[in-house]
Amino acid sequence: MFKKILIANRGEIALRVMRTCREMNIPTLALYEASDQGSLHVRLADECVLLDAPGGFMNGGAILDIARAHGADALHPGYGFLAEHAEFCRACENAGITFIGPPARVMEQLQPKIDALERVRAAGIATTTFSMPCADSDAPLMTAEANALGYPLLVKSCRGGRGRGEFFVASASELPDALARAQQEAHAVYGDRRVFLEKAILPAHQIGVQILGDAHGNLIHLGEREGSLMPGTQREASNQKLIEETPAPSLTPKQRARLWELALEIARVFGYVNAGTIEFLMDDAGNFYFTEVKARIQIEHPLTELVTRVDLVRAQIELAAGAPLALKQADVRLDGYAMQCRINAQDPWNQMLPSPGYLRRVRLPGGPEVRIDTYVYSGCQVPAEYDSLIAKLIVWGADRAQCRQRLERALGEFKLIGTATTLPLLQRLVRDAAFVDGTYHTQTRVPQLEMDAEAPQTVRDLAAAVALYHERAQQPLRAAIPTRMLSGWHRASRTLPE
Amino acid sequence: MFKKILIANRGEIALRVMRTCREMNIPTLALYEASDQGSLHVRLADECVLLDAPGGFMNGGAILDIARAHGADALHPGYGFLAEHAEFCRACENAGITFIGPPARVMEQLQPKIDALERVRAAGIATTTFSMPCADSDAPLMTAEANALGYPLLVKSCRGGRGRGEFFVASASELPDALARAQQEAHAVYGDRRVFLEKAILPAHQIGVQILGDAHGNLIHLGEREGSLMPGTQREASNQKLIEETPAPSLTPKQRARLWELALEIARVFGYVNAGTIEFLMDDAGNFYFTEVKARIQIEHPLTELVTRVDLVRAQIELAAGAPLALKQADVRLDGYAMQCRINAQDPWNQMLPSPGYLRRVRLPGGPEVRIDTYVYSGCQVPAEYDSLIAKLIVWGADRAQCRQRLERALGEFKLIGTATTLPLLQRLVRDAAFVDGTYHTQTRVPQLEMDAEAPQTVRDLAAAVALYHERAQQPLRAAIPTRMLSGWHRASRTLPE
Amino acid sequence: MTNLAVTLNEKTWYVNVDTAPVAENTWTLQVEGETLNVRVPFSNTTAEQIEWMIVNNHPFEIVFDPELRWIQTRGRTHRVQVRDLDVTVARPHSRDGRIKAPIPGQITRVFVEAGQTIEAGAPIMILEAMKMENHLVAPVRGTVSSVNVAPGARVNLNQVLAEVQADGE
Amino acid sequence: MTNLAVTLNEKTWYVNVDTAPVAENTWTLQVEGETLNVRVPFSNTTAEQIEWMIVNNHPFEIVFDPELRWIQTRGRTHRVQVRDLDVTVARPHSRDGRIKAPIPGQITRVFVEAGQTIEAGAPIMILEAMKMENHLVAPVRGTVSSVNVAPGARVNLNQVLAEVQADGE
Repeated sequence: MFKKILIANRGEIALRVMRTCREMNIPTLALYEASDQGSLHVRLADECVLLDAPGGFMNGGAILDIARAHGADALHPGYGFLAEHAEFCRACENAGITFIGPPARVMEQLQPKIDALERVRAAGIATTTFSMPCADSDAPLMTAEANALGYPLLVKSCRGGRGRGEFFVASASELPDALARAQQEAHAVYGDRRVFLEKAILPAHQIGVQILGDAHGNLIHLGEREGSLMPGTQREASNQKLIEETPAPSLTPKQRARLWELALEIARVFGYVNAGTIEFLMDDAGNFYFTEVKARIQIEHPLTELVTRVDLVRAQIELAAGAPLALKQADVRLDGYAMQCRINAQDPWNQMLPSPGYLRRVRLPGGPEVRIDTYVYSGCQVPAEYDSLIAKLIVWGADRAQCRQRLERALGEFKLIGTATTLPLLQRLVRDAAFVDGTYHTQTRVPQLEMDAEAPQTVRDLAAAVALYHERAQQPLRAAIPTRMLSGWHRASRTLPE
Repeated sequence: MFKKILIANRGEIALRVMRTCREMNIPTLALYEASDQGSLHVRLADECVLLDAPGGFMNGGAILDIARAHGADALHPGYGFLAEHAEFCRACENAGITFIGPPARVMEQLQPKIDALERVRAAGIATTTFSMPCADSDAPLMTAEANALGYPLLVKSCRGGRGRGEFFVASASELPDALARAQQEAHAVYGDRRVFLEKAILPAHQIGVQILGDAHGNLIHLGEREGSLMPGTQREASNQKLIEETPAPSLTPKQRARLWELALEIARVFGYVNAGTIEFLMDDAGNFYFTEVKARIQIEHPLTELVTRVDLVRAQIELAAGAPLALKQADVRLDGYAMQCRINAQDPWNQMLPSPGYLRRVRLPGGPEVRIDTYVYSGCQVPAEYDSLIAKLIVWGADRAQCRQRLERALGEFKLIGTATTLPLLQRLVRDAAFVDGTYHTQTRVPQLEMDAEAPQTVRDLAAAVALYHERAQQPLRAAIPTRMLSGWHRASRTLPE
Repeated sequence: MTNLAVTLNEKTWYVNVDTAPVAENTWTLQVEGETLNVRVPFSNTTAEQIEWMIVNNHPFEIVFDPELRWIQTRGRTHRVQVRDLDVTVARPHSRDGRIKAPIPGQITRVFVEAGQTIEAGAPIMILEAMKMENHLVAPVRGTVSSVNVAPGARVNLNQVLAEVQADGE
Repeated sequence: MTNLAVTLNEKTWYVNVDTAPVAENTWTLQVEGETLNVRVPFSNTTAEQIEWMIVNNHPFEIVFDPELRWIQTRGRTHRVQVRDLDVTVARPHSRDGRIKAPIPGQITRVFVEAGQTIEAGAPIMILEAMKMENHLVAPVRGTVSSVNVAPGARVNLNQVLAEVQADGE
């Protein structure tokens, strides 16, 4: 097994990887930038190095130098950053440092997204309908391609991933601006301006199948995950999943079996090794369209861990070390239901504005079948430099109703005071009819935060509480800490013009 | 189902019950005494009532009055307090309030411990060897009984439970004092001075089998739990379990099957209904001796919940409502391994002295297969009026080695600052050879807290950290909060003469 | 005694609050004729540190918006308005035309130039932070009087990025 | 510059600490010829609030006993002793014969009477708190000079419960 694993990531996923490393007795080397020094992934590592290089976690060269200088023989990229960067993966292999993920030969097949789509199509499996790629000068060509595909459509980066550089286009008049913005963002994020068009499927279900493959030709799946609930409209850039679950509520048993089979077929097309997710869209008629392979651990991977009780990070490490799969397909038991909420430091009361700052109080839910993956704690800073995911809440239930009730119960126990978070939105969402019934899809609108009905007596009691709060707030401060001073600049986010 | 459940308990178990009630959509009514108003079980309840009666949670009459006044139609006693009080159980039944636990007719058979032992023996099942009961005046008789049983032996309350009123007697000279103390404590705790003698089995394994029975004659078991690791010597009164696990590492598969069978036989002797634990001692030769039936939810019940994924509190509620068992024996799957640590507010550096007070920082472990049951949070009070259990850490693993590694990993993430806790002792214990190998028994001594070996470089780094801490402590305080002021009187526990 | 009008879920409650506690941590309020006892933890807690209250026998974990525009409890959110009936002057609603950075971050796009007339709600610029784009829009209809930043600029909290002079001012 | 002798795991390290930080949150220390950089979070943190340090590239979450008798890190506990080499007078070790209540609680049993002679370690009384019995024992061999409480008494922290006059005093 490895002597030392460098974790080329931060926040909850760095901690997630570290936990498994500790359970495997493998020392970890953490990286941090100055604003992030108080993060748990630093405090709990065996070693930590200040990453003081331009581009930070995107600077593969600097990170490889640190790995070499500190004797790491393997590297876990987490998700985002360099996780799906084929050139970096190849550079690790050349440096003799094991990249914990698929080998470079697999990454290099998957990174050009159009090639990957074409190969799957050639294997006789339906994919989304897509155009030629487009660099800056091809704008007139793209108009023709767009007309051929028909509207609405999506502009996507040829490198893709993480929903960035992806724009929704309802009609021809929106195309030029969307192309320009997509190219600009694709360049900024991936260093590659090329984009392509994809016919939108509306409404759809977004479903991924978790697979594990070893270097000895063994390949299994561990069921699917559905992530069709998103906060905004398709036209908004921040189209992140809010709640994910397994099994996918939209599938019949027959569809589910077919989906698993398709995923394994697609993985075989690329000779896939290590953990990955084969992503599909399903339309209203129940047709599946392959969209992409996520060649990394996903944010929602704990769902699969809860229903299979397989540690996917341990599997990644073992498979990267060349071990054969520990499980056969028949050993995989999919037991019960799991749901995950993403808690982001964003203000649902104010256009989902980022809300970094000082978290005065953190109280996590507990009790049966509740799992939390987070890097925050009472008295920590949420840095403004990284994405807004601060915690994941994942629960298990014997049936979907119990699972949802448990999710609602656990959200009610969660306490985060100091920065605005998406908790109020999630609490509203888990009580929404489309979620309760499991009938949601990608076009389901997230309910607005607004007044909630309560029993009249409760409202009266709350009015009393508000009055007392108001009264106390008028009194001179008595305690030593002016909380308002500590709570950071996020408070001012309200001044955003409406 | 019930309209409202009164929870006649506090702390982590009150919260545990509340969580299931919320998942079942049953409103809860919490009780609290003034020192405990900030406890989570109060904050998260639907309703709460100040319990301002002599005896507090032992005052069944006052509690029944509150239940009636606030429309509760059921009552959950948790563990301790009134949980195994047959008269209270009968009073609930008479008041038309469902006692969530076994019915009074079962409790009344179990409460007289000697009668219960005799009935099991009469059914042809081995029990521990015991004496006649003894009230104050029977001391000379007890000496004769003791000589007949032989030393070492235990003096136990005839009402028993919770390890209270239980004293170890190594030889005849210790008997009078032990009898006096046991009677005094039994009277104080149970209102009944009677005690009896039991032949000690040394070394032994303390193993309980979880059972569930319904009112329709169905009875199943959910595997066993072993709790043989205790902090002190047998002669110490505070003989609480520190770490428990399932499956019991001391059992062969054949012994295990026999134990389960015995447990079901014993439950049938009493026509047992609801959740309960049949407790045994196993001697070195592998013989089982029945000791008692714990007619309540146990502190270590989450172990069983982790390997079976059955919510035992939900089962208690459903069974108390008269529902038939939701599971057949063949449906019960015992999957993997689970371990639980009890974290107490006691000072392992100072004779395990109680250490209530202000908890400035609480940070809970997280990640895969880690469960926490606790009532504490950053900025809470640990009241001096109740027992010292403040948190339970329970982990699951696919095999025993992974489970233990995960326990060690999770203990390392736990942070409790403000009061002394047993965390350092637990961290030491989980690395102890007898625990790692699973070869411990009731006579295994808990290792002393002392210097721990570390790599020389680590020691040097720590010396630097200590030097800097010392240097900073010399400087005038700069922050607004004088932590020492907030941290409560527990600090002074060091002045105890050695 | 303070007299307040508390509007919650579109219903207004008139509340009288005793200024001093009746017992340690306990206050008495009159809400439309009924007397309620409210327990608040630790008498030396500032309003912002209050995390829960017990109103008669009902415990509430409450998150109070520090400006009391909303409260949250038991997974539900309620809009709130409080008016002190003994104070007759309402605070003026400040609404100038300065576009300030609501968060620190980087300007990625600028859509307007000085001198241009724009509608209320028209896009002014994009500010990126936490890997997200935040669209800043015109608060009023009027004329852009200044644009102080260019794409790529790193900006601080509350930095004035542009100004719009409202029509008719 | 402060010169300290830090004894940890029975080995003594001589450490020189620069009194001022070399950079924000960063101090430099010399430990037996080697220079170590130590990062401590937030420069305005009091010693008691320090929860972690980074020594060169090694992060430590440390719980410091406020009196620096021990520290805990990574699940291990270490006994500690610190001596300031520039301070020559050691603090006297206070060890009088007064038995004070180490915690508030209730006296359940008293084993001694005034005038009785006892050995060091002999039981004096039992104090109950958190449902546990705590045995208070004689700190020195000597004569019980007073017993101030009876069984059933509720006692406060640090209340003097009894006194033992040491032999030869």
